[in-house]
Amino acid sequence: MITKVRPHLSQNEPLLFERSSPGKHAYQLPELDVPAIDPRQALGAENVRAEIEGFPEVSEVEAIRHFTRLSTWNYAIDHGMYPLGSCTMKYNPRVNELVARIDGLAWAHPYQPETLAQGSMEIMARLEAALAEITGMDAVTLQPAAGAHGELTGILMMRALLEKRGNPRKKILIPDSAHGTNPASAVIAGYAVEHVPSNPAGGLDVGVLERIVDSDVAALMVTNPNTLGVFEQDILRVAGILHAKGALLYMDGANMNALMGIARPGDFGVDALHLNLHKTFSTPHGGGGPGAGPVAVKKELEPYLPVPRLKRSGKKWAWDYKRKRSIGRVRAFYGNFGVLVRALAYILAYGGPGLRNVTVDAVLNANYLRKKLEPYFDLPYKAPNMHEVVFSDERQAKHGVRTGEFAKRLIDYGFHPYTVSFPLIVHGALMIEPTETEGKRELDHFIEAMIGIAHEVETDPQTVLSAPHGTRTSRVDEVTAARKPVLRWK
Amino acid sequence: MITKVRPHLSQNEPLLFERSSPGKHAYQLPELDVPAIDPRQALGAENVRAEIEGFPEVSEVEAIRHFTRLSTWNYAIDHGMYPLGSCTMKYNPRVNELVARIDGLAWAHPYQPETLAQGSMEIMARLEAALAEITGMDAVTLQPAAGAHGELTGILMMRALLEKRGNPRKKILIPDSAHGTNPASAVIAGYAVEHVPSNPAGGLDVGVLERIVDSDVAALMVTNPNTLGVFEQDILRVAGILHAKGALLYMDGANMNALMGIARPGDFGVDALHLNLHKTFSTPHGGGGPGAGPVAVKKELEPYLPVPRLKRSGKKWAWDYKRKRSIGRVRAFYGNFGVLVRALAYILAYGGPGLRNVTVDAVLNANYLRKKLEPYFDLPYKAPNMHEVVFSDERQAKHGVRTGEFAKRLIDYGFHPYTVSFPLIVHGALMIEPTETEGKRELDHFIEAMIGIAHEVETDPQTVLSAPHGTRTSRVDEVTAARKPVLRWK
Amino acid sequence: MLDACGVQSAEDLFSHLPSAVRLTRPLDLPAGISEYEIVEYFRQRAAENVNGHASFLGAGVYSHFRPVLVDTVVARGEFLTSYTPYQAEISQGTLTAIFEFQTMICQLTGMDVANASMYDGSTAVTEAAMMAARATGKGRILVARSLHPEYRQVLATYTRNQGMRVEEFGYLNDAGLLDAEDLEQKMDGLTAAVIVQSPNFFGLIDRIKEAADIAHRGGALLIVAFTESVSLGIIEPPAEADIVAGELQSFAISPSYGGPFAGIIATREKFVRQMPGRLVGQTVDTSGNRAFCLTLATREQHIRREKATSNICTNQALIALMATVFMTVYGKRGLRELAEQNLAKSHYLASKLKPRFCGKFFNEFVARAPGKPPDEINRALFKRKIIGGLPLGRFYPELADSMLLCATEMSRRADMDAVAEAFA
Amino acid sequence: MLDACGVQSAEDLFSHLPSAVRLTRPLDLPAGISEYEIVEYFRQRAAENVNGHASFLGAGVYSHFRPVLVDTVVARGEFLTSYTPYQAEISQGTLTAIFEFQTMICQLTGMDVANASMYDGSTAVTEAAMMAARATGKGRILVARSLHPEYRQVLATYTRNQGMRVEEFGYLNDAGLLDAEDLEQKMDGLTAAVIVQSPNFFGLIDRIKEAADIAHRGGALLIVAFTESVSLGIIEPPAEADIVAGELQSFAISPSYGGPFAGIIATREKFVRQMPGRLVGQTVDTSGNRAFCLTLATREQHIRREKATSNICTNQALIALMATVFMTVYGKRGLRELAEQNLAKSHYLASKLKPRFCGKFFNEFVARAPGKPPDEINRALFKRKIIGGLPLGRFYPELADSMLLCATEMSRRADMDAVAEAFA
Ligand SMILES: Cc1ncc(COP(=O)(O)O)c(C=O)c1O
Ligand SMILES: Cc1ncc(COP(=O)(O)O)c(C=O)c1O
Repeated sequence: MITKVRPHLSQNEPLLFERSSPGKHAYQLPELDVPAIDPRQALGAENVRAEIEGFPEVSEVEAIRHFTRLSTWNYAIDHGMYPLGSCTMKYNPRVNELVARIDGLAWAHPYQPETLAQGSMEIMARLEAALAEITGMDAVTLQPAAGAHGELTGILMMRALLEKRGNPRKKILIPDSAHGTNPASAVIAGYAVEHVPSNPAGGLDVGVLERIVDSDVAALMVTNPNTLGVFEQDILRVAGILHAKGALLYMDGANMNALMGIARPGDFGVDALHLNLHKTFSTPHGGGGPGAGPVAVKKELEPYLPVPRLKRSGKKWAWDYKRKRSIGRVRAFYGNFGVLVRALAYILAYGGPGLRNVTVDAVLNANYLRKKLEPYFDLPYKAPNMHEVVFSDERQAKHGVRTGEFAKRLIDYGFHPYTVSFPLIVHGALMIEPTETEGKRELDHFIEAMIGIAHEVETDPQTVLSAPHGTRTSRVDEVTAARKPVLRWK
Repeated sequence: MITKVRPHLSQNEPLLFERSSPGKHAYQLPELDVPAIDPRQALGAENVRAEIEGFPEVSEVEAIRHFTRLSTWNYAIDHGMYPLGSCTMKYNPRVNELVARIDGLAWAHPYQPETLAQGSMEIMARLEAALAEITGMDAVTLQPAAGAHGELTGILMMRALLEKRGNPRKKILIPDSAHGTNPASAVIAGYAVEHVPSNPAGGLDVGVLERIVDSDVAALMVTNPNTLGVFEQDILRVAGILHAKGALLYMDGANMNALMGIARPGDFGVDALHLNLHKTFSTPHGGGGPGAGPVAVKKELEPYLPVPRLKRSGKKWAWDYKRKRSIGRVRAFYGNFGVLVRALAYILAYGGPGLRNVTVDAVLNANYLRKKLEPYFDLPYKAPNMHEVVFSDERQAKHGVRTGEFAKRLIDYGFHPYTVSFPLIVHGALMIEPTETEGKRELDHFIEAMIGIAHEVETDPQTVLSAPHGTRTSRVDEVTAARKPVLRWK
Repeated sequence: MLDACGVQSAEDLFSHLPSAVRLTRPLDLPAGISEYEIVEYFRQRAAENVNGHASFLGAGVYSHFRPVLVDTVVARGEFLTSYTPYQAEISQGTLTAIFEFQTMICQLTGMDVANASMYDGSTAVTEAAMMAARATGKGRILVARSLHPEYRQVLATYTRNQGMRVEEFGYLNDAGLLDAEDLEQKMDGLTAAVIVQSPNFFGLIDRIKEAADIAHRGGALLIVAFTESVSLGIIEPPAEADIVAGELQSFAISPSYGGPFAGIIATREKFVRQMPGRLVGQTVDTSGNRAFCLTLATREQHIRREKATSNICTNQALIALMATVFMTVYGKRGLRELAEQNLAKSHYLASKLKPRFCGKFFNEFVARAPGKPPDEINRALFKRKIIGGLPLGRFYPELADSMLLCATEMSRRADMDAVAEAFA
Repeated sequence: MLDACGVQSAEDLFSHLPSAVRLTRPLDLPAGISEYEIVEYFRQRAAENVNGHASFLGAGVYSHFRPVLVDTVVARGEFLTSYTPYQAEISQGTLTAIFEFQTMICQLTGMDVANASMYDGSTAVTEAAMMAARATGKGRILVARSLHPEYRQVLATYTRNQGMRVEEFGYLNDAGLLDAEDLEQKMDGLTAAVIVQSPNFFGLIDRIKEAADIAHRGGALLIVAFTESVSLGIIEPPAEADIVAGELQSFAISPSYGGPFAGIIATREKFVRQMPGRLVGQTVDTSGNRAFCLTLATREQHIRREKATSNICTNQALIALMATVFMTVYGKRGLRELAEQNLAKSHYLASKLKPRFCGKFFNEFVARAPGKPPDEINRALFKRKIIGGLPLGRFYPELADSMLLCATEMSRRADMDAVAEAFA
């Protein structure tokens, strides 16, 4: 029985372009306090455009209704559990939104003189220090805009270090369970990618690793806990193997929510890692971004960090651009500052003990789900799990229901689905990450839903296969979308 | 065919008390910077309460989800047209919300010294002046918190004036089409109420009035345009009749949206009127309030305005408490200041010409609806209408469908219903006020819906009678609610 | 649209108005300005107010932290831009929240029922008096001088023409609590209600039980008023009251120069049909699902007109929602802790001054400095970016040498020390 | 829950971790603080920045009015707290808005397709260069020195290890526009793309047509970059470009010390499969209703991994939504009027100074005052609560005597007059 949701009316809404009527507008500008000027004269007639064909023309109330109506078609963390594995969909505290909008911060121009930006710089310095402490690393750059951006930054630094040592080497090792950004980032840094098969327990195969790490290997990119939610037990040996061969250990820190206050990458041999502030540190996903992907490194890599670096000069902060060995910039200005503000607010709110509790609760929640769901779903890897758990659809597939279809039925039960079909090493994966945000009640609802659907799969697979039934938009035809792409309104 | 809405899933949510678990909380206080103190000692043990039984205990994410989920069960202006007659449900500009929250305004304490509150006082002075100009009156008090509160204030002032003239008199005349607050307010001011029947055109019957106005009559409370949306054509004669007999003319200004820049109560004989800033001047209704009900008066009534009054003293504003003839206070402090800020913001945004356009558009919209709907609905009063139009359900009633049921079916078509069963002089009223906010597209949708339902009434009345069908909550049993009142959770 | 209306121009829609009533000139108001200019205008006005000072003003309006969630919730268009929930099927959000609000007010006050809000504390107390008059069929009201002075003024304005008589009784010069003897003496069989505030205007926990005894013995109802709702987190609820009426501004409502706030009336079950204002009740829908709706509307003006229990229509719904969110965020434990912090702060401050009265107080108290008039102290404080207390001479000539000081969880120790210095 | 997990305490859930990796001390971070203290902390930091000054800084980050609706929309939890819209059936709000965004970017730029956002303008331009390299199978990039210097730095960082070669071509000393001769000379058959910014870093409308001619003749693509998106309201879109890449910060995104902003890439239909980043496409659901979903994912890293067109995953969706709301609020007429106001302001300011270059400019231009170094001028302005322009010596040694000044609709005449005085 579905007890978590009921159908209710939601407003339809055409596209802005369909809603437009000539002459409508939602803006008013102050009167000009200087003489108006003829654009054709100022710019040259050939440089002045005709009106923007098709651009919207709506009133203010039409605009607010348009976006309000659209918004009601979305599911969100504010509606309920969002158990997307690997995405760490936790609650986004609203005070963070408030502080990021304080005038003196929101209106700070990146080129205002350093003496006039000390508050912003202090915020960044404090965040750098906090992240260094949490990860056990020596230095942090806040410049990267997201996790993938951080990966690239990290690998570029490693390359620079290896170059400095005489040879950038040729390849990056990446476990077959890794996120797609890892290989994609490695390639931009000029490396070939070699995939490393996982061992039967789902972890790094140290034996294999020992064999393949040679002087061509620049680094291994490991995710820890890995994408099965399993802590890499042999991580110290792994680091040892790499370091012995002059290679480096990069960690994808997307799963840092499992480790805060428990274990620090800097203490288990990691040379560089990125964090996803939009996962572990609660900054909102916003329908896909923005995020921030700071990179924390060991001392040896510090000279290679992107410019500029924060530097203490007397009692003031300054930007240091004169860093010969730096890999350069990975983006304009200093990073997604507004996101950094939110992440620091989160760290301040929880503090050291609080962050550890976050991790403990996240791991407890994931283990609770695992225990409750294990009787109903195939668990291909049985190692103790940390913050997430990955089942396979093996049992359900026997009834013709695959993970993707099962996921759609979860929508009818009032939940956002788990992550589907990732990691690739699990055939038909159901990757579930509850985060610490969820209380027992919401978890129990979720368990009920999962079990309920598992039962439906056996008794009434058709209902599951044709889900969702309760949404204003039924199953979306993604195949047609890709075959005949319509990417804009015309 | 219903084209405006589609069903979509909405989250269920228990009451806070059902959601609570011991120990959960969503707050954190700063650490005390003074010694803690034993309450039993400070207050006496007998004055210290036991824990608040049943009070909520939820986490921050549970709190935000609770209210977010609840909110999704509401219809709102931000979702679509809200054609409640007499309520003037217009768009609430969001800049008004922003300015009302500016720290220096939002944190101003009513007792902070006048020299430290000049900004707040200037805002009030400017609003008073603007409302005086819009209404054509001589002085304005901003103290009343809502329309009914303004009515009481106005009638109390009239009483004080009449007392001063020697006789407060006994009764207030109120047309049978008037809003319920009018008689209720008159009674608190110590008057008997005499209802005046409307003439067949729905207006004031001057003949009757001439007959019944005598030296017992303190005032007439007229709504203009009246609740049929009809301008009182004889208003000047009406004022003349009253004034000739030493009585006064009070106007319920709830329908001022029909008159801005077109006609001013001060110019047609009104001695006092209230305005509903939450109607004409766009401050949000917020699910029932807050509002503000300023009262504008002619010079003669000015001495009776509530204390304190704004007074210019040198270059500063001051509060004048020494007004012998004042009726006193009608509430603590100076009024719903935050609402006043929003109303002034609205007036500044539109300016003189803009407010007139508001009225013209509001009247045009109402006339458009009337013309389009007249073929399908009985229009008991045919006089030209201003900002709203009132049909009766006579034709639909023949098929067993009354206005209240018809209204419920509108919900299925994606609209908030019109005002049901008011004014009382129309049997089975459908009172429709579109306001200037609505564009032709939304109006046409509404017309389509009304006609569609009118058709259903003839072909399939059962569907109408059992509406709404698309909402998460079907028809609510109001009878049981009143018969066995359950007014709190236990 | 003009075509459909059969007119050439929208102006024609006004052609039926008598020309004598028409405004023949434009309104004398400047042209509209842009959003940016509006914000600038109000920013400038805000700058003309005091900004960034510490303040020890209370006296009915208190400075408390406002949890961010409060504005987050009320900013949602679904709450902000909806009307009174007459159409229950598309208003369950508002209705459910009000039902929760009513419940929490009952839990806080110890009453059986609470309404959906009144304009503010002053009108709530006044309407409570009118309600008592209806319930008892009597017209005399005995009100404590330690009820907020502006509340007493409102009571006077409202009751003046309703055949009601309001008389005041005093407070004890030493304790600041109600003068039971004076009350006892003034009590008579025509008295509909006794009104007492607790904590009273001087911040003191007043003698509710004694007032109740006296009132009830005389056949009158006891109305207990409050202006500082945070006190309900720690102070024994007025179980002996027949009606509780008060102000919720302390529950996350910004001072906003005096409004909008939210008043409430709570009472015993037996008086529910005498209550003013809206009530939400629980019921079911046709599918049997729990649902809520406005109820007992036969008390209200839109049904009963001149026989209604009150003229109130628009109330303070959104403010009540803010209070609801506040109560939810703090919850059982938090409201207590908040009250305890207020207690600690005010007692820290008081320990450095000389409270004028010996009664027990919550977060406000009266103080004086021999030889230093309140205005002088406040002037000295203002130089240190502090707004002092409220000089009481304005409301109580006999206390012209005193001021009312309030300390809340927002008061900083350093500022309190500065106040102590100014008094020294 | 512990019981269900078969553990005594949650700590046991970590007992399988090798003890050598365990952190055996608490994190060296202070205990958590309250919401109120958090707000205070950031208020204090904000106060350490400059506040309330007029500013003539542009150079890639512009001060424009931010319509209130923008924050109203993005504050809605439904947009703020949702993930990437992979599950289309419960993400139609985000998907529809992105589809509208893509459309408006196409309308503005004159391109056929636009993606759902890149990190910022600098990475968008860089990814455009990589995209051109893929599309042409060549590795050389010719970039104008008048492209934002920090964008050029990012381009250098990204391309260094991909077998790409970046070379710069100059600008004309008098006009400030691209030096077509220099470009022509450097052009060769190995060149994948020519990158030109317009308005260029000096604020000048650059010679897109000439650049296109040269690029296309050499078999290279033309990438047109922009940093000031408001200019698109009035300036002829770069129809000759093969790829347009830029920054939308001007569309209601606060400067926020440099981010988060939103970059975009728009291009011709034929290059769509080479595009980086997410794309939303139109389709239908099983009931035949129009619906939207993420599409052409085979370009992306989660499907193609090391063969993807980019490593980008998380993008700047909410910022793109802000830009979408901005474009909706201003609309066809408003964006034009806004651009005209910028034009009027910058030309008013320029009329009082001596622009260094003779090219046509939008809302920025380079100026110098003989004998007065930029820093001296800025120091004088700061005394008048004005932040002057960006001294250019840092990026262009040959322009060490000049600064880049930006005037927008927010610039007040009086402040511009003050700048003129400081230059005089
Ligand atoms: C394990 C892992 N690595 C890397 C990433 C990429 O991070 P981002 O999306 O911030 O670029 C993700 C995000 O989904 C992830 O889950
Ligand atoms: C005609 C009329 N008069 C008076 C009122 C009462 O105003 P308020 O609700 O602001 O007290 C209303 C409000 O509904 C009304 O429509």
